[in-house]
Amino acid sequence: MDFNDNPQEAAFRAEVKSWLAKHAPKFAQKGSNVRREGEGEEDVAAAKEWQALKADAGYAFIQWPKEYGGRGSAMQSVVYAQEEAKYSLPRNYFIIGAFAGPTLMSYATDEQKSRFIPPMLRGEEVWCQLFSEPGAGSDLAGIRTRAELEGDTWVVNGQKVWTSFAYMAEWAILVTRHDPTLPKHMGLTYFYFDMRSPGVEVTRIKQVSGGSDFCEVFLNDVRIPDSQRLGRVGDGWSVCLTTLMNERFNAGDAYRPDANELVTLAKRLKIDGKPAIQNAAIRERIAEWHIQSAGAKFTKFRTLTALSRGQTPGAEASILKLINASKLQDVGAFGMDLLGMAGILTDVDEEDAQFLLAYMAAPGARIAGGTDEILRNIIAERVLSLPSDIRVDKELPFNKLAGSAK
Amino acid sequence: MDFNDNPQEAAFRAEVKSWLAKHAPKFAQKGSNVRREGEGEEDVAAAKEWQALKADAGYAFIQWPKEYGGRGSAMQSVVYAQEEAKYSLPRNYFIIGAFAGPTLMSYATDEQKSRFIPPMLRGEEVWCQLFSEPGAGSDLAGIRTRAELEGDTWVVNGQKVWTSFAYMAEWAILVTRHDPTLPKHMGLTYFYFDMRSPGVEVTRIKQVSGGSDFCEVFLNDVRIPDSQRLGRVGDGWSVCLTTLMNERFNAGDAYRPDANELVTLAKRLKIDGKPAIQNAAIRERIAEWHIQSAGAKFTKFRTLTALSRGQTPGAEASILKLINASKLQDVGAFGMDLLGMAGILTDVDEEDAQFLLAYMAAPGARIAGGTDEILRNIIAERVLSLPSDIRVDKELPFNKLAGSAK
Amino acid sequence: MNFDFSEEQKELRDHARRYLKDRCPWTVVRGVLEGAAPYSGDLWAGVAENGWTATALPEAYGGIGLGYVDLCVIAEELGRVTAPIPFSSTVYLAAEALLLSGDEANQSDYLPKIAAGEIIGTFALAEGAGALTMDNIQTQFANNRLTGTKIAVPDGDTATFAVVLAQSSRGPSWVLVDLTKGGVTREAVKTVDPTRSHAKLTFDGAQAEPLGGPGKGWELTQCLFDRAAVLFAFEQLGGATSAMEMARNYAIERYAFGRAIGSFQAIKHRLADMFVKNELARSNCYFAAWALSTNAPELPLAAASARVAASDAYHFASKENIQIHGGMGFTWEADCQFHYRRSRLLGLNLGGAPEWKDRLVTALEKGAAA
Amino acid sequence: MNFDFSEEQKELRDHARRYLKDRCPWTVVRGVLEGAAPYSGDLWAGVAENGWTATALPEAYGGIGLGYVDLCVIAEELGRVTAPIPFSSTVYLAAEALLLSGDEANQSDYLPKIAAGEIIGTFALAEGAGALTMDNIQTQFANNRLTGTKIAVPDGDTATFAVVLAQSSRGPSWVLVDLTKGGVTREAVKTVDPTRSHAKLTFDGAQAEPLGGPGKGWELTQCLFDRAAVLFAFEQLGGATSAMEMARNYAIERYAFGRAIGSFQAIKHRLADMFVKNELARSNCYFAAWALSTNAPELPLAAASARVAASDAYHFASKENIQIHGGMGFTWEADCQFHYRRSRLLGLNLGGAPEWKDRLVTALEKGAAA
Repeated sequence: MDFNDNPQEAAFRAEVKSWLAKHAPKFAQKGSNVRREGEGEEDVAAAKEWQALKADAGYAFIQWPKEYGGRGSAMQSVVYAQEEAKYSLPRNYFIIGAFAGPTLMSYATDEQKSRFIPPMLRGEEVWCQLFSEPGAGSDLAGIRTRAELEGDTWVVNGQKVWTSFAYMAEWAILVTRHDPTLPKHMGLTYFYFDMRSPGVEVTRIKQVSGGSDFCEVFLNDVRIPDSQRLGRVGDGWSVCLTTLMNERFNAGDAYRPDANELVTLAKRLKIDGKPAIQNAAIRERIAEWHIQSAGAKFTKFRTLTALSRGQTPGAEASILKLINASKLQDVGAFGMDLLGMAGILTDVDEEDAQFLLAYMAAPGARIAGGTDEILRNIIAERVLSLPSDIRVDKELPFNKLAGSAK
Repeated sequence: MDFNDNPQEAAFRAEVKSWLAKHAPKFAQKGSNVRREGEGEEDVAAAKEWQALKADAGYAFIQWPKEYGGRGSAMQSVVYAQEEAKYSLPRNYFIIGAFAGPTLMSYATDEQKSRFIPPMLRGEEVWCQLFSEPGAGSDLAGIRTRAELEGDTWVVNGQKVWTSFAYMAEWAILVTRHDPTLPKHMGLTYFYFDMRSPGVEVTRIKQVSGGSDFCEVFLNDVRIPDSQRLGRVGDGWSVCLTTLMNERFNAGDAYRPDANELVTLAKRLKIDGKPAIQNAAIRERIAEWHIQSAGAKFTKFRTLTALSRGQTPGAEASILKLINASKLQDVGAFGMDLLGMAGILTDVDEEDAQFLLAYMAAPGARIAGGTDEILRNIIAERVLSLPSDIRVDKELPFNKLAGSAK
Repeated sequence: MNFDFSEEQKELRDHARRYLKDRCPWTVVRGVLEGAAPYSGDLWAGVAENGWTATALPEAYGGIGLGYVDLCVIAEELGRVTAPIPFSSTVYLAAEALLLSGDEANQSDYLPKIAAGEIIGTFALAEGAGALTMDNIQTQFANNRLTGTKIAVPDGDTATFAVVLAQSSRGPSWVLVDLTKGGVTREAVKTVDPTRSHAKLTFDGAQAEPLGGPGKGWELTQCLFDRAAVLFAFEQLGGATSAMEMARNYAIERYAFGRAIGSFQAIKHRLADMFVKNELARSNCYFAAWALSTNAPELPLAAASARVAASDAYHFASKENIQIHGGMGFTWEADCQFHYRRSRLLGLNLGGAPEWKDRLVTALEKGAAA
Repeated sequence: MNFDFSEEQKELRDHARRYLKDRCPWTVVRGVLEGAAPYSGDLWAGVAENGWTATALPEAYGGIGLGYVDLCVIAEELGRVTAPIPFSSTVYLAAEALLLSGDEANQSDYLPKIAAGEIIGTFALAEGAGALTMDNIQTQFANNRLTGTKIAVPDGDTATFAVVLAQSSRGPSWVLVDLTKGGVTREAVKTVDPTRSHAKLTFDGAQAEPLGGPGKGWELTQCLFDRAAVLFAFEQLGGATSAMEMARNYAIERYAFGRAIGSFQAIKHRLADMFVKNELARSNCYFAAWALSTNAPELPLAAASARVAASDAYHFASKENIQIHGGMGFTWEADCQFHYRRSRLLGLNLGGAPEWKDRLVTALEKGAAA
């Protein structure tokens, strides 16, 4: 039991380190625990340049198969990510491409693949994912966006939501309902299409935290050629699962502030004239959050060990997100409590403000990418093989389901 | 807003106080927070004598209608209980009678009522309640004890469990399944019968806490005349609900140890040479449990106010039991933690031992009389009017239900 | 047993609820969140017109002769709608400070104007991160001049006067400052809840006068906070109840997997837990209202218990309300944010939960010793 | 990255699991619960025969040359079945104390017998309620005589020898006592978990010899507890995993309302929470195993983290296991009680959670300062 790379990993890490040392500093920005607002056009331009450089060196989407420009290695992808994380590089606008790519690889024609995969890899075209809807979040199969076939063209109407980077994306993957009289999971059909098509309208969604990373996308009589359908008519659900399978791969990093930031704060503050770090109540909380943080960190190491041994990781990503999001909320609120009446202030040093910012960001973290409740279901059903919830929506025609008319 | 009796309550309280002052001391025992074991025959004899005395004075089952020897007043019943609780009196073996009585009042013949109600009131006959089964606890309607009609006699076979006082009861109320081919709630029929009948076998159940207040009751070809049926054949479920409605009336008293006992302990123990009560972590826990205890106490006062104003209380009893049982477990474990390595010891002064005893008793408290999970369902459905769980067991014949064959 | 509001108080509550439903829908709160005004002038005027600012004030000073339990009733209703007005600073803090001070001249000057809703007052305590102690007060009072900085002062930007805790040669003392006069700089500051305005106050030899006796400032502040904690707790209770109702209503309306999400135990049991916390908080609040209205010796314990219970209940309800609403609940357009912001603000305005848990146990120790 | 047991260690684990499934079913544990024997003699003999008591001991003293990670593997398996044997007192405490002491004469005397499973040893610390401190040790050592009382000593009734922390003229010191000789009174005591025996030891001028240097007893005890905490944590982890599996299996088998109770979110989400706690504990334990086996400077932090995480996970799993079993789980006949009892025992044997959380943060402060 140790923390060392195996020889192949060590060699790859050395290669990556030296490549990054040469190329990354030019792109690295001043780092910050906290991202307060959106990003500008310079950031996008820099990100595209960086992605192209990575693609040329074979570091863009390392987990992709070699024939598409990757290296076919989950473990190498992790090693690269660990090393890249040591630099504060421009934001990754190409993350959706990383999931959409494998879907195209499985379902698109050779011609389509050679048209779209290379610019996806190089960041020349940004993709977005039109899945969730106002009425279908956790229950993705409940989407209502209609696709109706007219000749060899589908006419699409509906509203999508929680779409990252839609405001800048050139292309999109999309799931629609082609037949509401079929049972829920059987009436879905999947496409890719050009976001610059007539009838596409994008609005950024402002969140309580002040951020607006997500968009709403309205589709009004958007016309999509049948040749851009991925999978058969009615197979949309299983194509979705292909995309989501690739998404789950991303195990969340620990959020900050965490136990360590509370130690720093408690050393600085005083309670009744003594350093707050001597206060037993504060110490207990720090201890409780530390075992979560350390547990999460070493759980990741266990996952990496499994990857390194060629095994498939389990539900670790669900565990980590579940605990990290709630911890962020709790640590944020607790840090504010320690600051006392000053805890309400926004425009103060980042050392103090980080707790309020965490408190305001955390509700989103508990929801986006799988709510706490969905994650517990995943853990219970996939790891512990407990029975699924009673399903009342599997067999009825979609348009006869309770709530589906809303 | 005050804590005063209204004039009628004050008058009744004075009357009760003076009656108790005259009669109770003779029956009062040395009190103890903790009941470690079962009770002997002297206790039973004293309890019967005390119950008869109360019945003569109109204090036995005050909430019963006047015509049956009560006073028809929930509020007076509470006032009496408050005053009686100031004495440590022999155990109340007659509690089941208090629930069974109203069921007989609703469903029995006049002759049966005059035969059974008076001795029930006076504690001359002890009753027990044969409802739960090994396979049917929270889901009471899932019982399997069979009743089959032969001429005008029902032959009953099955196993009941969690029956208080069955080992000493003369009579029982009983719910059975007369037809397993009917849907679950429709195949039930309700009886009363003589526990001294042939084929009745009672075993006391030993619990993890060491107590054995509950019994298992095996029924082998027990013969019950059809005249002892309460309600129509197939109406057993609604007769059960009558009984349970009366049971819910009992709002649980706070369990001990609680926040106050922790204050006492923490004043006595030292941590790093200073009284443990100065330790902030201990103070936080005490504060958190105090708001629960105080909240529970004043919630009871609000319930009593509603009763006093002639209103029907809501789900308060469920709230109190839910928080008290978990608090008992948490306070027990925490007190043991404070005692440190000595916390494991059983045969020590009650001041120290009470935490271990609480820890060992608490799992039962979280289950008996409605599990935590059932109580949350009750609160959610009855108070907040949230939808019930999806039911898969309402319409199918009982013997076709998953799990019903086990 | 008579442990509930009276019929008259219930009528007052129903009236207040109807009034606020009409005059303080979420759009009014959102107007303050997104706009430049420090508070809703219309609502503040309406509240004064209703006499709510005069509820518990003595009739001699323009009060309307109701009691503190009635003020608790009002507080709960204001808390339900997260009313964006300087009510708590003016009524729970400034007016109560004047009453506690025993200073009849200042009472005669200020209380009638507060009763009439003509002025805003506040109380200034915090000077930096962490809890203030008797020994580390930096703001100095000498020769009727005040010098120093107070931060996160509620409505410090709009108040006419402030009661300020300052260090003096006689020890910690209260002083009264007219904030509209010279030597006072006020700077509005951003907080977790922009629907209630706060300011940093800098005093540079500002004219001030002693209030409540020299060297009495620390004990007076503890008394004031015990009293204010009860009224804050009722605002928190109202907020917690409203957040629970929002979540409950959404759980019934919103469908997923073909059923109302309120039929999933993960949701319904969390709502049950909210209800339990809210009911326990309510019961603690009622006891505190009784203690406040009767000046009972139990007030310190009752006030701390109400504050700890109500802070916890509101925090839980406001965060789980967003969670139950899902992604939509986290958007700027949704109204869930008002409770999420306000619960944190009220939970910190009088100092955080750790401080109040400590106060609670101090009171409990005294009780156990007695 | 290689943060897992090796193939050989996994084989050891599988072998130990099969062996204990066969030799330590619940009936064996129940035999000790209900019988007069202080431990299961058969199992203890079998464990020794397997060489488990020799796992981490040096080969020079009859050890079998495996390491501490292997001993952690064994500990987890013993914890799964709540093995009713004096393994932890003898192997994690007495043997480790001898190794830490550097006393070669006593090592040569005792370690080979421990390796062979011929004797039971223990460590005696507690003297009363609450945590012992350097200053309040009452047991006195002078002129090679020991006087005082130690309570709740694991296997104190059957051990051949004990390492005892006592006060001496040179400060707190370890001494080694032969418990079979004069001046020692042992009294078996009842505890929360009768499947592991404990005793009160009274020394009345008992012959004893210093161990590990005069005045070093306190620091040695801290080192010993860091090491033992890791091994205890693996027992707790094994217990937590087993309790979760019991609950999970019951939730699938047991039907109510026409469905497996494991299909209700109240149950399935609680099982998910158990799994999460157990996995976090497991990850902390692995780190601690690495730190123990490499004598890493991170050991104090890693050991405290593993202990706090595993104590919490086992407590949660053992109590919710009963809850998920319902009334049947609370009967004496059910096997749920073994984990409910053992989780509390292991959580207290080295001192309670508050002490260990404090140790954890002390280590964290040092790390943050470095």
